[in-house]
Amino acid sequence: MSEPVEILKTPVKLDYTYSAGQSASRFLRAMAEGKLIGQRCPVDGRVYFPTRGSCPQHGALMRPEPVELSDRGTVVTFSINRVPSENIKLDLPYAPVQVLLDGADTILMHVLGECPIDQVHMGMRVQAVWKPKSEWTTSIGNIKYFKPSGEPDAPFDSYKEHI
Amino acid sequence: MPPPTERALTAPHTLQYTYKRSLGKVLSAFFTGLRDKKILGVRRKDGSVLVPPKEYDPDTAESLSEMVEVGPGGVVRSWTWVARPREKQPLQHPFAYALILLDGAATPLLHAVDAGSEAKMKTGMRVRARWAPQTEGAIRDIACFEPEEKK
Amino acid sequence: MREVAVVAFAQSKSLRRELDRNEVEILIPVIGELREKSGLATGEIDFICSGSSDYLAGQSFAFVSGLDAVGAWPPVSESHVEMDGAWALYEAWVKIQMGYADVAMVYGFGKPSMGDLPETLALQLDPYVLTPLWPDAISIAALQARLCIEKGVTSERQMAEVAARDRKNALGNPYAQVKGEFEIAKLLAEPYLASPLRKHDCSPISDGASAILIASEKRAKQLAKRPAWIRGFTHICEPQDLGVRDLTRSRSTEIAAERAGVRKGKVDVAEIYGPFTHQEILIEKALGLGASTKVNPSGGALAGNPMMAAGLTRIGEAARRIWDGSADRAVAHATSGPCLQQNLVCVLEGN
Amino acid sequence: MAELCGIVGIGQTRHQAARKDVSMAGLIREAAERALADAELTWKDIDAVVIGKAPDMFEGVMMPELFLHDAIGGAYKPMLRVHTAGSVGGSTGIVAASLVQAGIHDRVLTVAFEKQSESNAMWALSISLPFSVAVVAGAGGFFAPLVRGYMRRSGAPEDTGIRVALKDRKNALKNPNAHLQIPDIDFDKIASSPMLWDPIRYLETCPSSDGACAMVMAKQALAEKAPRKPAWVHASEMRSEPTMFSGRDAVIPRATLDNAKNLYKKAGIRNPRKEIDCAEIYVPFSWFEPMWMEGMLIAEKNEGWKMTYEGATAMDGDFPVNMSGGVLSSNPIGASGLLRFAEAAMQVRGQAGEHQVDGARKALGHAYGGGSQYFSTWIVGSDKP
Repeated sequence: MSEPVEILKTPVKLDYTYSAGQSASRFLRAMAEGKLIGQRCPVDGRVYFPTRGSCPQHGALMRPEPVELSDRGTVVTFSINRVPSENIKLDLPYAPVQVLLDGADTILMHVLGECPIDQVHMGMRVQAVWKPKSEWTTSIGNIKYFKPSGEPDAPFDSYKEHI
Repeated sequence: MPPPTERALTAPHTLQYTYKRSLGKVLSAFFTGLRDKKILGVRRKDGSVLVPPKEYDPDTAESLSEMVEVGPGGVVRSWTWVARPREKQPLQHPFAYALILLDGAATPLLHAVDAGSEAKMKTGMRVRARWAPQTEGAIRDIACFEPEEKK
Repeated sequence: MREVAVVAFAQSKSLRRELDRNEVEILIPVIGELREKSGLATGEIDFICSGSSDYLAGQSFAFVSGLDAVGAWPPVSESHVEMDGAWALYEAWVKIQMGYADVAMVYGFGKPSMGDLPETLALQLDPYVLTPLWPDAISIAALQARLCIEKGVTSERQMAEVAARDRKNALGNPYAQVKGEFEIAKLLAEPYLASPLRKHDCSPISDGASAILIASEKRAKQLAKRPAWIRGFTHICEPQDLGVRDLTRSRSTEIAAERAGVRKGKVDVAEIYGPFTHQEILIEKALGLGASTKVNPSGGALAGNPMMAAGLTRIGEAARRIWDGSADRAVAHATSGPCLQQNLVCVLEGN
Repeated sequence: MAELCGIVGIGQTRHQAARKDVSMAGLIREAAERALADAELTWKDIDAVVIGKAPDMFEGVMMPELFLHDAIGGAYKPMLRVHTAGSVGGSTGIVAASLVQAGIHDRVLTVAFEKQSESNAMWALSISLPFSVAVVAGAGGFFAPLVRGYMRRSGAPEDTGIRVALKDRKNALKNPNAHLQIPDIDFDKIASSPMLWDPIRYLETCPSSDGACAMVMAKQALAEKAPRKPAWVHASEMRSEPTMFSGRDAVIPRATLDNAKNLYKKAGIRNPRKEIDCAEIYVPFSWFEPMWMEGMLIAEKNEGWKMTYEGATAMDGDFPVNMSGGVLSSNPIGASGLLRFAEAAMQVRGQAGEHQVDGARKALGHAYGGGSQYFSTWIVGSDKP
């Protein structure tokens, strides 16, 4: 007799059709054209990017008018990731950054490039590095990464409410 | 809210993982039995045999542990016909899912019956386990059940 | 027990495939309508509870984005059950009973069309011995239906009559997905989907959401002209294993109905969550309803079955009949799990 | 409140990376049987069961409570399944207590669990959706920037996190159920452990565990007759806010502050640092101890780290925190919150063994989840409220 069976392997594979929804689709389509489109909250007028269609704070649908944003911004906070993950295809270590785009009132989670890992810091000014236009799709991934823009650091008070 | 004015972007999304399930004593005995081409149930306090077995009595939560061999033949208690099997289902040609009360068991087991056609399915019919060519310790070691030859 | 009543209800249309809106975009107008009807701001709601399922959404923590539709600011006292919204309502009712809250909002939402629902539901079964066989939800229900028919509990004709009745009732329901007048003979001439079930025996796959507001006595009287008082509210769960249950009756509903006091008075209206026709018949029997009860005036789940909201919707539809005076006493039912595994019964009264 | 709620039975499993010796049912039964034994009750004595766990993708079963509830005596009884992200264990305890406090049930059994070894937690927590680009991996990737934000705002010394980890890992050595037991743990070992999500080091993070926790709760008349001293629920509170909005303080969110204020008000506590004897706080990454000391209004703003630094949160300090070793030492996600609540109750029942705080009569149990947006807490005491 061989050993008893102690572990059962059960594969689970489920296929879904995911929908980005109305507002996010508008923003993603703009991404495909190299534009960063935010939307304003109808209650306090703050600009959300990326937008998911509603202001989570007020539970209200965003104003429909698009607000075009700059692809420059400020690193609000960051970390340095040294953990491999199946979901992420980046060389380790790399710096995930939370970027406050100029003109936006919310942060965008992205990664930093062209910057030695020990020089990443809060308040750093950055600009987007885009993939070649031929590779653009309806994805925030059209921005390959952000890189230091060389501008002087933003003062802490200018971004501290976004941490 | 106005109805959607433009089509939303959609994309395929797949959730895929092969889970590794630890079994504990009773399920381990059940799956080891299947690998060795035996179907085991577990005896309840009243003497009746629960199939498939559990380490506890579903009605009272009392611990159970005494394994008892049942089947491999049994009686169809209920069934339904799957005319267009899905990719993950046990057989890729039309078959029946059935609740099968195995000989010696007090509770029926759900499995597939390869009857050829819906007309051949009948509540009360006798069926018998057909083993997979390779058994590894899984419920699909029983490839399916098939109608028992009349003697 | 404190007196608690259902005071407002809103729902989305049940749609076969709501591709163009995500869950939050479906929920916002529903919650907005509820606010409008009640005149309440988020800050006036003491407790919020929701029901949804990660596997329907195909992602972990899917309910978190649901909160975006609420406007949870200032922060709210809030909870979530991985269950139909009817059980979220139960949790909210408990919070009012214990004196923690006076006004509570509940919502349920689901977009089962994103996946293959009958197959997804195979993941609800025993993961060791059943899921690896991938029996779809329709096949599982069909095994139960045959047992019921062969035991004489119901018949294919009676099942078709239930389908025809519900879908005729649904003609008056603007939110319903499947409605119309159907001839029994024609229905019975249709081929089996999974014998003995035909297409008309199965509820549709629906995307949608619903939301309800409940309140304690004083607040309820301010918020509704004729509040729908919750006079019995309970739920019971059976073991899941199909082999250890008597599938030809719904024992858990019988127990819940007894505890909720369904038979203490005449039932004018019953809203039953029967995902399949034979299950609706089993629930009618378990609730002990007579000929004087109007069953599923909304059309029930056979007319629209937005998973995770459909049970909550039954309570809202029953409450509506109390508000408009067409019923003095109504019973709402919700179910979850394979073959009516878990059942909830809510008794509503106008007086 | 219609009824007082007493905790009359507590049980938990031995937590470890993979409990290969048990099935899912076996895991929850182990905790539930211990809780029943503690209360000297049987399955029949239970009126309802409340089950909590984090996302279903961990175990790959949709609503697993449906196939599991009868394993803990739930057949033909009411059953509820709670899921509020990382705070779920706490929320589960609160729902169970509510059923007693509302006067609906006499005795309720609650079990929270996670069997993370069935899959991979990092995978289940970071499932990529179409149109998005994953930039952070797992919870550590999400919380590391918040920790950096806290360090910047508070000016806390950089080794604060190491000190928290050292304390919790030493406490875990006194807890036979704790998953991570590192006998030769010291400051240097933590300081030199690899940076995973800078500024979070490997030994400053929680493990991935299999485990379950169970409690039996009873109404006053029954709790008074229980064989062992009950822990009385003085107050419980929950607060949630959205994951992200403009200007949100994600470091010390308003939801935690509002939660704390309301909890203390209900429990009649004016000075939490003085009136609470010890606390089990949800700290999955060491820096969250000082953050939640502020978030729970136990320390002044930007001064939470001082409590750690001065040893106030150590076993012999004036406000011991995570005597059990905390989430840093055992993390079956769905159960982690209920374990905090249960450990708080064990302290006021005087049953915490080696990690008992002498004379603890009032304790705080705390859990949080999502993007630092769900909070659930309770205060339990040796005396009736």
